[in-house]
Amino acid sequence: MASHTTADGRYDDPTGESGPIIEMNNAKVTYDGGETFVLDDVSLSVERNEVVGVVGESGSGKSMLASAMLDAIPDPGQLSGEVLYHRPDGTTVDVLELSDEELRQFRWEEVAMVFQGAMSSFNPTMKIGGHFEETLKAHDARVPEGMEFARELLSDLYLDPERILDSYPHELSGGMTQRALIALSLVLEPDVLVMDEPTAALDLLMQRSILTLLEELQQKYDLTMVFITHDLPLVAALADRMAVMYAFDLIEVAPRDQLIGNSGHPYTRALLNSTPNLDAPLSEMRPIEGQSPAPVNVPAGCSYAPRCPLATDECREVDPDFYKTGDGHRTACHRWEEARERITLNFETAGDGAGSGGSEGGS
Amino acid sequence: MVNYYVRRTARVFVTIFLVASLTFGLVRLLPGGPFTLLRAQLLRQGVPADEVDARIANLQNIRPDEPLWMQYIDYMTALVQGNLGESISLGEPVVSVLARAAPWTVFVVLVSTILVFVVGIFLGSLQAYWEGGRFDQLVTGVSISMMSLPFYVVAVLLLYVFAYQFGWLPTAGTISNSVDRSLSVPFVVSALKHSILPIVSYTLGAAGGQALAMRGNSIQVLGNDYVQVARLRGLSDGRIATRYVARNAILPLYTGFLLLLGFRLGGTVILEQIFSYTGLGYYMITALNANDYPLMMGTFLVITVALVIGVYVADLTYSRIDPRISAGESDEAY
Amino acid sequence: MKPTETDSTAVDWRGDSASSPDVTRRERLKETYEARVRTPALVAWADWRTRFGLLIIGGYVLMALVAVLGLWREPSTSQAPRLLGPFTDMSYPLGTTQSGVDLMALVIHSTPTILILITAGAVWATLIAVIIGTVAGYKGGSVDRGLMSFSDLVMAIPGLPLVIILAVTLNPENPVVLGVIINISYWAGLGRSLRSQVLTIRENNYVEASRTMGISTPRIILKDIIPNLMPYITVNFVFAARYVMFASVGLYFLGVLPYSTQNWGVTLNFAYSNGALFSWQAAHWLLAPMIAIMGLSLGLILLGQGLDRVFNPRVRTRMAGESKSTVADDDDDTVTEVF
Amino acid sequence: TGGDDGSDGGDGGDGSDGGDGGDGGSSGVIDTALVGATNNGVPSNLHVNPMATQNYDWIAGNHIFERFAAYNFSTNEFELAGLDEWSFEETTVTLTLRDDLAWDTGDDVTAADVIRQFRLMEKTGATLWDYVESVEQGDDDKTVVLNLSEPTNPEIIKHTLANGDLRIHAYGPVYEEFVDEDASAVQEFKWEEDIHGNGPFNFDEKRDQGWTLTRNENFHSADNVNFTTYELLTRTDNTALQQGLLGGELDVVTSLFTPPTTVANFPDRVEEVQLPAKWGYGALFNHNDEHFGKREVRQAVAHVINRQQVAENAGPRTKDPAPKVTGIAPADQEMRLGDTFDSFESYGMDASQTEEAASLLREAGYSKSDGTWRDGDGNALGGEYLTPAGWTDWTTATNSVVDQLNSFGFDFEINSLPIGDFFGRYIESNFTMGALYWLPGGARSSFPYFPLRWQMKIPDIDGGHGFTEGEKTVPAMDGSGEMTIDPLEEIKTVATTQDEAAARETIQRVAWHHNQNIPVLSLVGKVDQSWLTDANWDVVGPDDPARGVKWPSHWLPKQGKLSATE
Amino acid sequence: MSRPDAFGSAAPSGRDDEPLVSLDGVEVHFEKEQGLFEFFEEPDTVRAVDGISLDIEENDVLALVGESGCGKSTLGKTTIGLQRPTGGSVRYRGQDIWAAKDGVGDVEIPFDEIRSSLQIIHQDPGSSLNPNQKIVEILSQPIKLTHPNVGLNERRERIYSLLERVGMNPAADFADRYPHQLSGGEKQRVALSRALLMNPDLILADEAISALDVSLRVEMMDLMLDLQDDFDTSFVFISHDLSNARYFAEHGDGRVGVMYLGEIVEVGPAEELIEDPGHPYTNVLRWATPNLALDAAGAGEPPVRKIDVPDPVNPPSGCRFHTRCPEARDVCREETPELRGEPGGHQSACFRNEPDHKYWDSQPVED
Ligand SMILES: Nc1ncnc2c1ncn2[C@@H]1O[C@H](COP(=O)(O)OP(=O)(O)OP(=O)(O)O)[C@@H](O)[C@H]1O
Ligand SMILES: Nc1ncnc2c1ncn2[C@@H]1O[C@H](COP(=O)(O)OP(=O)(O)OP(=O)(O)O)[C@@H](O)[C@H]1O
Ligand SMILES: [Mg+2]
Ligand SMILES: [Mg+2]
Ligand code: NI
Repeated sequence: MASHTTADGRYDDPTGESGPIIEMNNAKVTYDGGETFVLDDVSLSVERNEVVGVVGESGSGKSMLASAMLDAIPDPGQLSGEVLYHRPDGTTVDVLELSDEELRQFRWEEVAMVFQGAMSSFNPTMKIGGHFEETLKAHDARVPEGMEFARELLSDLYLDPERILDSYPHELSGGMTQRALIALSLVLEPDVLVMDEPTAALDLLMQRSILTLLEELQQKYDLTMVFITHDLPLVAALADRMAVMYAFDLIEVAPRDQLIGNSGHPYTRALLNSTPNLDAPLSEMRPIEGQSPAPVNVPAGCSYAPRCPLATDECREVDPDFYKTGDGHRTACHRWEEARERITLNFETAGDGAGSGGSEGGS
Repeated sequence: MVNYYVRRTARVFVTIFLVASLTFGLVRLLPGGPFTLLRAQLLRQGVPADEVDARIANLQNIRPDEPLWMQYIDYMTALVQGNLGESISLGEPVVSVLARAAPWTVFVVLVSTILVFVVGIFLGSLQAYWEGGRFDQLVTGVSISMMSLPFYVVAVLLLYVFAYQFGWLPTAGTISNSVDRSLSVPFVVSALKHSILPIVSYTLGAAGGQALAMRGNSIQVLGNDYVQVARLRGLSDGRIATRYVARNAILPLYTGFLLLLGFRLGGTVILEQIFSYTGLGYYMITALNANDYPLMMGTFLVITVALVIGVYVADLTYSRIDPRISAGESDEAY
Repeated sequence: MKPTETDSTAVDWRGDSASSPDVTRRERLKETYEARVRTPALVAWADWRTRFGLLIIGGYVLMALVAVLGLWREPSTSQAPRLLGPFTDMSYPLGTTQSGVDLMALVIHSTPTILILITAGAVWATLIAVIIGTVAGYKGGSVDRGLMSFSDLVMAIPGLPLVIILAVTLNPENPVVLGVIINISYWAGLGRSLRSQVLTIRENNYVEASRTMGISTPRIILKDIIPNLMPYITVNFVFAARYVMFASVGLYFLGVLPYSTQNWGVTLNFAYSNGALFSWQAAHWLLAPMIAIMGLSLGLILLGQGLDRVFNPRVRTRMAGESKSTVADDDDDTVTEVF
Repeated sequence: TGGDDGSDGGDGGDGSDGGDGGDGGSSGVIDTALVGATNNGVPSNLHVNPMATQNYDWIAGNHIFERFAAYNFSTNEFELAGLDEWSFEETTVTLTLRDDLAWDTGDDVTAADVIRQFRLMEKTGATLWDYVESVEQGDDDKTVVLNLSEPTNPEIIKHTLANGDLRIHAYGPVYEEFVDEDASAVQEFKWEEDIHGNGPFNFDEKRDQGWTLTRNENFHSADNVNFTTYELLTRTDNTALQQGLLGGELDVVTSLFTPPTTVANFPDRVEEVQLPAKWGYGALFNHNDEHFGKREVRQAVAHVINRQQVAENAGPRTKDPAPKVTGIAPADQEMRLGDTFDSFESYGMDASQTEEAASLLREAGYSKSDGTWRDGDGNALGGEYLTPAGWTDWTTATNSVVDQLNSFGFDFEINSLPIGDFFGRYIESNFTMGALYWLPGGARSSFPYFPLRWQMKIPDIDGGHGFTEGEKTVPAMDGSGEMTIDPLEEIKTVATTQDEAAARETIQRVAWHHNQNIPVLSLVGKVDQSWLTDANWDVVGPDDPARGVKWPSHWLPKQGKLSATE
Repeated sequence: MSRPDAFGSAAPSGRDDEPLVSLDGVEVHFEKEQGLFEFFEEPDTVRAVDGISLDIEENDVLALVGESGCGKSTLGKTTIGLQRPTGGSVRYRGQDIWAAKDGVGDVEIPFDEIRSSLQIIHQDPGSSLNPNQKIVEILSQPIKLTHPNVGLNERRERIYSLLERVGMNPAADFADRYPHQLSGGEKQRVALSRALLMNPDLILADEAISALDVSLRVEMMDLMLDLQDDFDTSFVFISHDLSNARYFAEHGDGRVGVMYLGEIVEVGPAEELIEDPGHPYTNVLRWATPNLALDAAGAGEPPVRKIDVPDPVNPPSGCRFHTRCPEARDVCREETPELRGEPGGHQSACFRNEPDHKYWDSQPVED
């Protein structure tokens, strides 16, 4: 794949500021001495102050993508490629080139990350408050001010700051811990927050509530957010732009409405169709057949080809590059046009209706 | 939390009570009667058999004619009053013998156990840190070899080399003869010198075991999310190693403390014999050889009490290092 | 609406009638062999620790066989020149003692007893621990409280002193009884930690599923719970065995345990008190039993270190080459021993 | 030959003269300590009341208290110590204390002190009172007269008085109060404070690690002692003591078994003094046992055992096989048995006489099947063979004995028991066979009256071996026909006879009975090893007869024959 | 009543007119562990299920929704006789389950039969299969229990055909695997097969699809519904996702029940309940259910006053939802609304459904 840093149609940032804050170019993660690719030549740029939602099924490499942004691939993984971070002052660093100490500073101060397992992200033998303090100390921040800010963050997240800070992780419910972790990730006022399935362990109501809170936080603190989940509808509410991962690579990147209403990749469309939806006619929900490939034997050609109803020989042989399929909309499918036509979406879209909305008899 | 403490404290007493009852039962189980050796001695001295019998009846504070429950009550009342009977072979209240002996045992066990933990934790963490490296392999090898040597073999060898061959350290006893038994510098120095070999031989193998355990735990902890998050948060390696990895890897070891303490207190029976270290274990064997049952039961009881108290302290402090502590009791299930 | 096709099934899975025997007894045997013998053996063999451990212990079993089959002379006083050095006369390879006993014979003929002893002790300790731990953990409630109070009590009794008292009381000579006595209270700690693991295991839904199917409690414990504990149980079995050996040899060495035939501990004691520590002439007398003890315990430790993998189905399938699952290898050493 | 009164007394005088002569050279007292060690136990648990049942530290006592007399194993004669003279008439014995025998307070040791002691000994049932009827003061306050109940063999009285454990100790201020009390009072008394003696050393203090004794200036031969301190350390086991000698930490060890390999490693400065123990490893039968109660079986056992081999296995340098199986100490046998020695059955001292044993067993109705001897009902001949745990050389001997017996076809299994249980089983007669010393030990044992009688009664185990009193029939001594003898009654006459020849013959007859009937099987005699060092000490040469008194480390210093080098 | 049972086991006895399972005032209270010295304190009680009455008919579907910890699983397990209720009764075809278990009274249906008639599929496919057993072994278990006489080969035969039936082809290959060699969806199918092999009347699907990938969920639900049709099995389907509940209830011709803090606050046919929620909490669930319809996306403020659920140890007085209910008024603090509406139809427990309730005169709750 060619480099997409400039070729990508740049998404018009709604907040006015422009220019990417993180650019990931040809990121590759390998394990087993290069035998297994768990991130296969991924390129993605994140604009300042936008929310990018990354979706994909379990094991598709979402967490790897998130870790790659902070150069924090779990051992013994090997990350190659380029991760550029554009500071607000205009300078640019390649995260992968940073020294250990620079990296230590970079992480959490500029880009912070929230994991799925909030419970397991806290040291069970340390109070929540301790986590805040040590983080502040580690980054030479002034503790009293920092803690003041932490309290503010916690209140923003509908938590009682004093009680939370004085609790051990196990004394809090899952939702509280998750929110505390979000507060912790923001305590150094980073510019970018990468969230790897931060709400997957919570129940829906809590997930949605937290998402609402995140939205407020994002606006209040001018955050750039990368939000990773396998739950497409969940992130749809928050994201400005969405990216779909399949088999260790991005297959479609588009503004949220575009992606939902007018996606070009058969996988995205199938995913949308299989999503339970309160408003969709029940008869239209259907599963995606087949299984996604394991990292050791990714098929040649388009990795979705084995499951794709539209697959042709070309698909099976040539790995599709991104096609520009709309304004800021890229799709890695040779047959994206056909897909829009032949795979109908089973719900009413309120978007621009670029897709063929009608519901013809499916397969 | 208060309740937990109260409950835990109550359990100490219940346990001691039960063990005391057990010793009562055991005294009655022991064969040959407690006075055979004394009898043999008296007879050898030419005391006529009748008189021997009369004398022994005199000495015997157990009154075998009473119903068992009366004996039991007598025994328990005496116990509560701190009376463990009179040692047959030493002709001295058991309590005073034990009062002399117990501090030495406690000292050796405590110091060596602490060392076991400190050394084990230190080595184990380093091993985990350099997992798979030279150091790790070396220490693992050494640990395994140390573990396969029984401590008494180590003791005999150390004794041979350092006390007998080089004469650097004393061969026996708790303190040297020329030192006053009062807290003074020479006393402490002498006590330390005498305890080095017992402590070292009692530490080496067990420390190897603890190091391996610590290594395993640390590796496990290193795989936890919170360690990775801590790294991302930019914490220093030192802090992660101590506050995150070590702290959490120690927890399982701490639970094992209870078992360890039991085994170690018990093991002094052998250890003290080798070094003629006049602690509880030493007297236990002395009593055993002399069929001195009151002393034997006394040492047994005191070792048990030491263990119970040790575990008690460990349990109470455990809640300090592991905030998640719960009484650990399960709900009615199936 | 039925999106899944339904009519492709040839055999009615609910019917009583269908039968087409395509699994023969032989195949089944073979399969059992594969699953229960070959694969575990392969897994075990793949780890150098297990390999060495097994080799060493195999050596001891061989020695025991030699003793039992009478392939080496019985140890007896005056059967050879006194205090012969090792390897000087190859009919007495390890040399002889002060009273002219062939040390090789002593070492060899002590082996069966010590093996029986440690097996008995280890079996006893693990069996009781497994029973008490699993029942307490699985049943919970008052059963649990009762059993755990009991094991707490037992844990509060220092092992060796109790052993000494019991040994004097019962004067056991049968190695099985002696092994059991030495480990009379060893199970308590093991039982407790097994219980806490059972508490987690029983939360697994498949346990509940088994319950829902009406499977009996013993069977659930046997099939659903114990297999998960196997790595831990084996490791501790090995450690329990080592403890029996150390304790018994130690007590024999002290001269506390009654004995009738010579064994390593008694030999060690004789050698020690006959000045073998001080003279090169007699050093082999001390070294022979020492090395025998160390070798066996080394074998046991290595085995214990390596064995836990045998029971991990993930490792097992990987070794059997059936799948290429990419699960991370979790071969953390769990060492929970003390003595 | 057996000493008579006169010569003994003379020897005693000579001995002390010699001591006086020896001290001519010593002028200054050197501030140094003679370091000895024991494995008797921890001093804080011990005391110095020799009359107590338990925990009397005899080694400390030996230094603190002077004895009446001593038996010299090199000369086989008595030497006087605290006594100036002893004389024996028909029914009286007169003891004269040394004029200069004094307590360490400076006060004289008087007849009253000795009488007090004898009175207390009467209470506690000491052996002396088996012969003595009353005790009174003699002509002056240094003479004591013992009135005997009947004429008694002086040899017996001498041995009783020269017994190493008998010390002049009844210090008035301490012991007076016990005179009017029950025996148990003095037997339970632990003398730990206000200790005063009359021996070469004073009690200074005792601790866990040892005793400290200091030179007693008031000792009668204080001039012989030229060093200030005697340290008596504690060690748990023989190994530690041996190491003490090896490493130069210890100057003397009173008595310590040391295997030959270790002896070979001792440096030159360490000197071994070998003394007969008159004690040794034997085998005890339960005469109440169905099988071992039979004389043939006991004899068969005696035939099977190769005593020489047992001795060599258990300790080649320190064990002597008994030439004949009888109740007389190995070294004394030839002398005591005289011409009859050769007619005694040896049962094969250095051989397993399996032929004889087999035919004896067959005679007694046993037969061998599956390699094991069995009775008519098929029960194997054997059982448990008791041995005391922790007595290592004994365990080795037991191993040898049991190996020999089993390879002949007995079926024995060793059962090692803690000492208490071990004796317990004997006292309760709950055993088949086992190890037990076959001589009571001590100098007394050199006079056959004691061991021969002892073997039939064995007070140590309350006669638990079940040897019955009364007449026994054994083959006649001259080899033709049988003879009937009541051995217990006969041996008693030795005590009362003054006729040496009669005593001699009686001893031979009883010894013959023992040889034939085997109340206890004598196997090996032990040699006591006592240790001296000469690096910092002047010690008399090996030829000096003074080394023949037990124990050299106790006896030599006060003779001036072990002194600090200047 | 007799359903076709090709296994030939005796048709369940019991009266025909009785519902399959009926719950009457069921309460499940968990008491927290009592210490030695806590006699004098009131024990802490978690009121996991508090007074629920419910009937489940033959071939019925009940989809339970609600927040985490509201007692769905506990209610479900009580329904299938896995959890002993602390109050009220659970009946299987008229036979009190726990009476049968304890052997009290007239036991018409033996407990063993009840036990095998009520089965479960769990949420977590990972933990619902014994990792040490191969799939065949896992699936042999129920056949051995229900049909002890069936031979080894026939057992395999049946297992294979069922595996194929649930879409695991080739069956023989899958049967020989260990659970960790299966994907989540496949594991869940095995769990379903295991339940089916017991030939149950009712299957509790406790969040049986929540852990699956979105794309698999529909497939799994379809499979279950399919089998329900085939074998007349009733389902209690637990989910926290209203849209899944809707899908399942609608297809299975059943009801959706909404639970809040141990109580059922609304129950009724899916479509009705979603279109016209009778309880504010149902509204909240609706809001929380992700929706791709873009106008609904980013729906803004949640319709609750507080995010966090109250402590089930001390549930709020009156209407339990009043602490979070945006519509709550003072009266809600004191009075407890009852479940109203036609039984078997759409019922809900909120004062707002009663036009002349004093609620309407009450003051809105102030925080
Ligand atoms: N240490 C490792 N060694 C080898 N492969 C790994 C390792 N860690 C993860 N993988 C593989 O990398 C792939 C991507 O993993 P990743 O965690 O990014 O998936 P994900 O999309 O985050 O899935 P989920 O939704 O389950 O979190 C998976 O197929 C996984 O098996
Ligand atoms: N065995 C138990 N002992 C004590 N409390 C319990 C037990 N089981 C459940 N609870 C409590 O009962 C309440 C209801 O639990 P339940 O598992 O039924 O909730 P749920 O609705 O299934 O939640 P989720 O959606 O998280 O599965 C919870 O507060 C829980 O903590
Ligand atoms: Mg992930
Ligand atoms: Mg649940
Ligand atoms: Ni490209």
